[in-house]
Amino acid sequence: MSVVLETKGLTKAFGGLVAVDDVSFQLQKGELLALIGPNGAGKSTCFNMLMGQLPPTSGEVFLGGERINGLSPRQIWRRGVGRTFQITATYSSMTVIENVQMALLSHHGDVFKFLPFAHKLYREEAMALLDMVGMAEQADRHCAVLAYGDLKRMELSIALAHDPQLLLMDEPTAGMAPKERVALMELTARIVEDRGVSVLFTEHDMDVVFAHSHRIMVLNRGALIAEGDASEIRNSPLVQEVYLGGGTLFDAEEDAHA
Amino acid sequence: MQRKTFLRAMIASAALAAMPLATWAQDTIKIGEINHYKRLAAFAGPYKQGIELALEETNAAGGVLGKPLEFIFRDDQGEPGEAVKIAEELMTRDGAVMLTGTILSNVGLAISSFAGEKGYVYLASEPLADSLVWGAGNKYTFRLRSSTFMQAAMLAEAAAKTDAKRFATIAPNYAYGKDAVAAFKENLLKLKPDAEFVAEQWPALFKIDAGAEVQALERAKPDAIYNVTFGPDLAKFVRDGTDRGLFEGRDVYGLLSGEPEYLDPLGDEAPEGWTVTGFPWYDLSDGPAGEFVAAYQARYDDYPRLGSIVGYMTVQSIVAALEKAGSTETEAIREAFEGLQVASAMGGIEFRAIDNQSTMGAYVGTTALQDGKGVMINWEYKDGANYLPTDEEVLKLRPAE
Amino acid sequence: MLEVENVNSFYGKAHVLRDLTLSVPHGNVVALLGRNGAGKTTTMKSIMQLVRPASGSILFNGNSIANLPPHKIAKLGVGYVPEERRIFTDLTVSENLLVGKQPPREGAVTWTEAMLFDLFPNLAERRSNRGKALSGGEQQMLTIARTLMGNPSFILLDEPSEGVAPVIVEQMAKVIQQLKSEGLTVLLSEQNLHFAQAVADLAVIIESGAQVYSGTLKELNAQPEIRDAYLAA
Amino acid sequence: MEFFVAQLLTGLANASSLFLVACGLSLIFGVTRIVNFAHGSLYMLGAYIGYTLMQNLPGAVGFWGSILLAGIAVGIIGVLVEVLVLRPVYRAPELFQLVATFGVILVIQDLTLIIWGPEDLLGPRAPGLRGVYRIMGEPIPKYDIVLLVITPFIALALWYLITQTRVGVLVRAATQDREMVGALGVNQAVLFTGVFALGSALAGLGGALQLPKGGADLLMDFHILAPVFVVVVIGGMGSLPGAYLAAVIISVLNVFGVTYLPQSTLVLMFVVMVVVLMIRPYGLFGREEVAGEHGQVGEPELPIKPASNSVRMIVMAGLALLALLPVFGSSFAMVLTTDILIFCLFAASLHFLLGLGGLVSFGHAAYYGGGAYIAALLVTHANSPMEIAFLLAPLGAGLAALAIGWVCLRLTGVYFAMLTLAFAQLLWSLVFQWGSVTGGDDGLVNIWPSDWLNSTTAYFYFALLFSVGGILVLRHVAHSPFGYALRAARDSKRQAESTGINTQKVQLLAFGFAGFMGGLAGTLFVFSKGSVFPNELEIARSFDALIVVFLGGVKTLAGGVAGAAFFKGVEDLLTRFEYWRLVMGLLIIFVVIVAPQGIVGSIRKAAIRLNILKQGGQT
Repeated sequence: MSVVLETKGLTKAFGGLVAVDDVSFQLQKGELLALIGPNGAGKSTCFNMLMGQLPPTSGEVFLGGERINGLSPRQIWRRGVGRTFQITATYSSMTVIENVQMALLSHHGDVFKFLPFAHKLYREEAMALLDMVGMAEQADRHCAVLAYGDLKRMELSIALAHDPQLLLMDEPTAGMAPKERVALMELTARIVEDRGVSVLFTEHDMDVVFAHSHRIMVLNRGALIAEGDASEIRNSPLVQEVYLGGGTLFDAEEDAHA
Repeated sequence: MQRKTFLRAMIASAALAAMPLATWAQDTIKIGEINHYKRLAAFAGPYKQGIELALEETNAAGGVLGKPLEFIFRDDQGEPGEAVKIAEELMTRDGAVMLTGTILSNVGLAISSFAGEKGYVYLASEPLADSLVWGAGNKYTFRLRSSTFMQAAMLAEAAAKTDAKRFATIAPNYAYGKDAVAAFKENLLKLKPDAEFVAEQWPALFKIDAGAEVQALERAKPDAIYNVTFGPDLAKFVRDGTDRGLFEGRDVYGLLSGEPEYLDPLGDEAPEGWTVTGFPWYDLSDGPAGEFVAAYQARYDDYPRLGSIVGYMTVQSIVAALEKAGSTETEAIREAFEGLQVASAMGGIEFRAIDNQSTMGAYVGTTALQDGKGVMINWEYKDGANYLPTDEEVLKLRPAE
Repeated sequence: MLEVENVNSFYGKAHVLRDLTLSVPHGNVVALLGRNGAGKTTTMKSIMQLVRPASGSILFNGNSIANLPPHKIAKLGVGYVPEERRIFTDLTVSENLLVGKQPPREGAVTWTEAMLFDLFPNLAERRSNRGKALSGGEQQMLTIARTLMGNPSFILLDEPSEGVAPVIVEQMAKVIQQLKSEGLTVLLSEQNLHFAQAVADLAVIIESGAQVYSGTLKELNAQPEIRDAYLAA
Repeated sequence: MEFFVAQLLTGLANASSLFLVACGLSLIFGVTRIVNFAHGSLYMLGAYIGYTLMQNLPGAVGFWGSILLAGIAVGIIGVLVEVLVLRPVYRAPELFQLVATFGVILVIQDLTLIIWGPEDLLGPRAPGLRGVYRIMGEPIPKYDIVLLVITPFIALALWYLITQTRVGVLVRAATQDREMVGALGVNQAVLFTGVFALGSALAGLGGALQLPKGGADLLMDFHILAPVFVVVVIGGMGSLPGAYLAAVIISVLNVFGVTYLPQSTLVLMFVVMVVVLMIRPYGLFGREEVAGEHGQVGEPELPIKPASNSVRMIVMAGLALLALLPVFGSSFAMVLTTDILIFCLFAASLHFLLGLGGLVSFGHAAYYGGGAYIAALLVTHANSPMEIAFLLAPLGAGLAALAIGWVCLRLTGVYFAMLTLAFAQLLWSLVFQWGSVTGGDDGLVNIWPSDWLNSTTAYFYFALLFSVGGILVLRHVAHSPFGYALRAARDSKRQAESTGINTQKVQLLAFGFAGFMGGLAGTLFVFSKGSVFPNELEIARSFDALIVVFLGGVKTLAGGVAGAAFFKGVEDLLTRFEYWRLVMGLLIIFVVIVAPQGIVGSIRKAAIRLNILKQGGQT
């Protein structure tokens, strides 16, 4: 297995507050890696540094062996990183397929064209992507009227538009019903398998985390405090104390959704 | 306004806009009058009353060329672009034979340029800008009122007679203000080459910061001050200047400051001892001017402002031109205006053939307080003909045709 | 205590609540369950009149509250804890509480700042911090505390566990149990069935804006087919 | 030193009214999110009402009582405005309310004229405060001293109210999330009305307090507007200490400017504003505007589609009819239509920015007037033929837009809007004051087309070709990848940036493109009128375009053009009547209230409701 994403000593300080403290990890090709931790632990800051929204105070990020810190989100995206947002970010004035077409237009370098009709370009490619997430039938609906779960799936298809090698998903199932969460993560897992994409995601729903991640990292007060598979994490007293609690509020059995 | 009338008018004008060239029965001679009736109501109101008074008199006496004279008054909101549109409408749809009006110089210049291009006669009644008949002049544009240059020259003449050496100026920071200062300087230095200009203040028009301006002028310690501010700016300047003692022991020259339009709002705070151009209607009882004042007061139960007499003289000039032309054809009217002699309310004036400027003069006097109101005393009527540049200079100023 | 009958609500052109009927008995915690987009948040907002129902009746303690402005409903003793927290980030914790403050109400606990700081000890240390300096869990606590300052007899709690760490969710469950023991009635919308089971007595399931199940949580647990049918994706 | 102190005191005294008016505006904006353009009108009313009261109430008690009563009276007028005009439109799309406040300006202008007449009124002196105090030997008017002593107390009282009382806490909470405040049991309608009343009363107080230093006239409303906006923006929208500090800075700077740079009087404050916003994008004490945080996003826009064949046929038929105008219409009908067409292009270019880009430019006249001036300058100074001027002027306007956009696009929301306004004002002041080149307010005249075009009919066809052509190009670009990217940047900058779209570049280019089209409209204008004056660059011109775009419907492709045609036509009719502003103002308010989505948007909505139009797409 090859390493897709690697961070070394990633640190971010805001004034005197160290939001992310010396975080180092590796993500293998085809791996689904979960990043969990209490609110304010630094998960979003970490994500923003990986995606280029924030420059790290120190430390490095490597994508496929190349250093990418200091690059803008656009440049990182061009190198094959897709992302989805905790709160969906969609073009609410467009149809579903136009949302995907927009990403394809950018991917093919057509943004600054004035002559063609945009809605005619890359329609088939967009349709194939929507089909993959089961949204083909809704392609021509106005995306503002979609149910939240459908928006999330649409966002996933946008993130896949440039055939990325790495997907960063910030709370991909937030705001979804339990079974929808399972369906979305199953879909994600299938895509990981089919396309060999690697996924790093944050999540609060422990059912989702334990059922779908290959590996789990726990962040607390900016620092990684644990790393391992589901049972290692579940049984770590430290993780229980700072994050999981008594375990009464998620499925206790390991095979709940397996 | 009644709703029905309003609706009917809307429908009517909508229908009109689409109608082919209007072919009204020409039973009156129509003059298109464009002005800023709303934006400058305090000035345009008396002006319009002056026109209406003259019209009534003219038509009572049988009209012009055997037909009644009629003015079509249109408001341009002070927008030059709008004025040009209205000018076209007046000439092509409403059947006006010539155009007149405007107080603001920029609107006057816009109409003038348009009139020159389209070949419409335009009598600029009130705008003061010098360039109207010189730098931007054309053969279709005539001006009645004595321009900035002429009035500034009259004050410069008065200033040259004193011992004052150090002069300070304050003028609104726009074309009129700049012209007025330049003309004063030019004329003063001609008469008194050792005069010095120690401070020039340029408050933004109607946004004067009077306290600061007065402080800045005081700091320059001038012997005399030349003031071009008017309207609310003048009021603030006078008030702050009086409070802070700026005018004590100094000669002050005020362009237009003696016009009732500007002096009256000051009430008992009107400055005393300023040398100004203005309109001392209260002292006018003899001659054509006296007749005008009497007729105006009888007609309106109000006293005339300077605008009133300008409006009155506008009609007088147009009537004279039409009669001389003997026709309402544009070229005939234009030719009639060139060198036209008018026996006006201010006496005989002439529209000079060389630059289309009339020789209308101005009253120059000293301000004083009488019964809690500012008035002009010791005034004198100065004939505009004596304050115009020579023919040679005019030819240099005017674009070749 | 609360009776919602045949309520229809629209969001823009979308028909969200369809003849929705549900009731919340006095002193109970009722869990409002349903998949995402089923209309849970719209139900909460319709009760609060933040979304104006097109038809139907909403009775609170026997009086109609449909068509009252939100502030009058709040004054009747209905507290609303919105889904997205919506604390005033520029105000300090104390000031946030002050916004929620209402005069004492008969038959309800009269909360003071001190009592709330006892209930949420984390907030006490941060009383003069601005809202934006709080962590997600603290913000969630603050929304609840702020609503309690109005001395409500009834609270609408919209998905309090969403996006919050499991430890905090556990704390929240304890708080709700405590509030219930003090006589407060709660309508709780939830996605997290575990959480609902930990705190609620009764459950109402809605689907496409209409009620499809109503009963105790125990009964619901005994009917996995209903759970799977309506809480599945 | 003495002189310095005297100037400082003068500046502080001048800051008084400015601060009162500005903090009223700031309060209102903070809570209601309404950019109240009518605030200057309330200030003017304060002056007029105060004047009338002072005429009737004698003595010092009467004088100060009059000022207080004027404030209260204007506060009550504010309540009327809020309840009758603004309350019905709080739910309308963002910034739509400002159009309603513009209607209020027009109504108040005419009502004031009807009640008080056209004469300027000289403010009465404060009893017992005539004359000066000598401070370090320099004379300072007594009233100035009183003002500069009173103002900090008023500022402190307001500060206490806002920071230390529950009402203040509620106001600040409502600034952030008014719906939530309502849900917590606070009657937000009362809170809004109260804040509006307080803000209005402060404006009225400001108007009455300045009476002894000036008076009341009909131009006061617009004259105070620009400095007040500058103060509020520099201080930070919604911040009281900011408003005070900024009012002092601007006033004191102005006093020193008068002494050391006497010609700078118009430009100075805008330069200060640009500099402050470059360094602190949200003003000295402002906080960042987060889009959508106030629950005011409005309904999402519908997807767009190119016009269907039937619509194209209708448009073609309409154009053919227009092309036949010289056959059946009068010469004036052509002139009027030319005016309307040019204005439509101007509005369409703004609509492109505003509608598709979500970039609210308050200073679009900069490019329209800029284009007109570039053409006129080329003709006047370079003797260039019309054809060359026609080519270069829009390009120049486009370049100017690129430069201005490059600076402004660092900001967002209201601050962006205000910075565009500041640049337009800078350009205006430059043109106004650089008389030797631009002719100042005497403008540039004799800018006529070449002979082959110099007839009403020929120019009509020329304007028809270029304005309709420009509008069609704008529309086509909306459907192109670039237009889509522009909408993408508006809908979700986050998503666009993380899918490789350089939103900054897209928006900048859109700014330049809209500037180019605005410049084209301006160029068409200057050759149709033969002259250009600084008023083509004024705030009022920018607002003209802004208003028709909003009234036409921001969220519809046809909104800009339809609004422009409708209102330019109505204006031509209305200006024939004496109190046309009153009628126009009421018409604007009426449209805002009954058609909150704009004319086109509301017609479309009605059509959808009546099933004439299929839902889900717009053409």
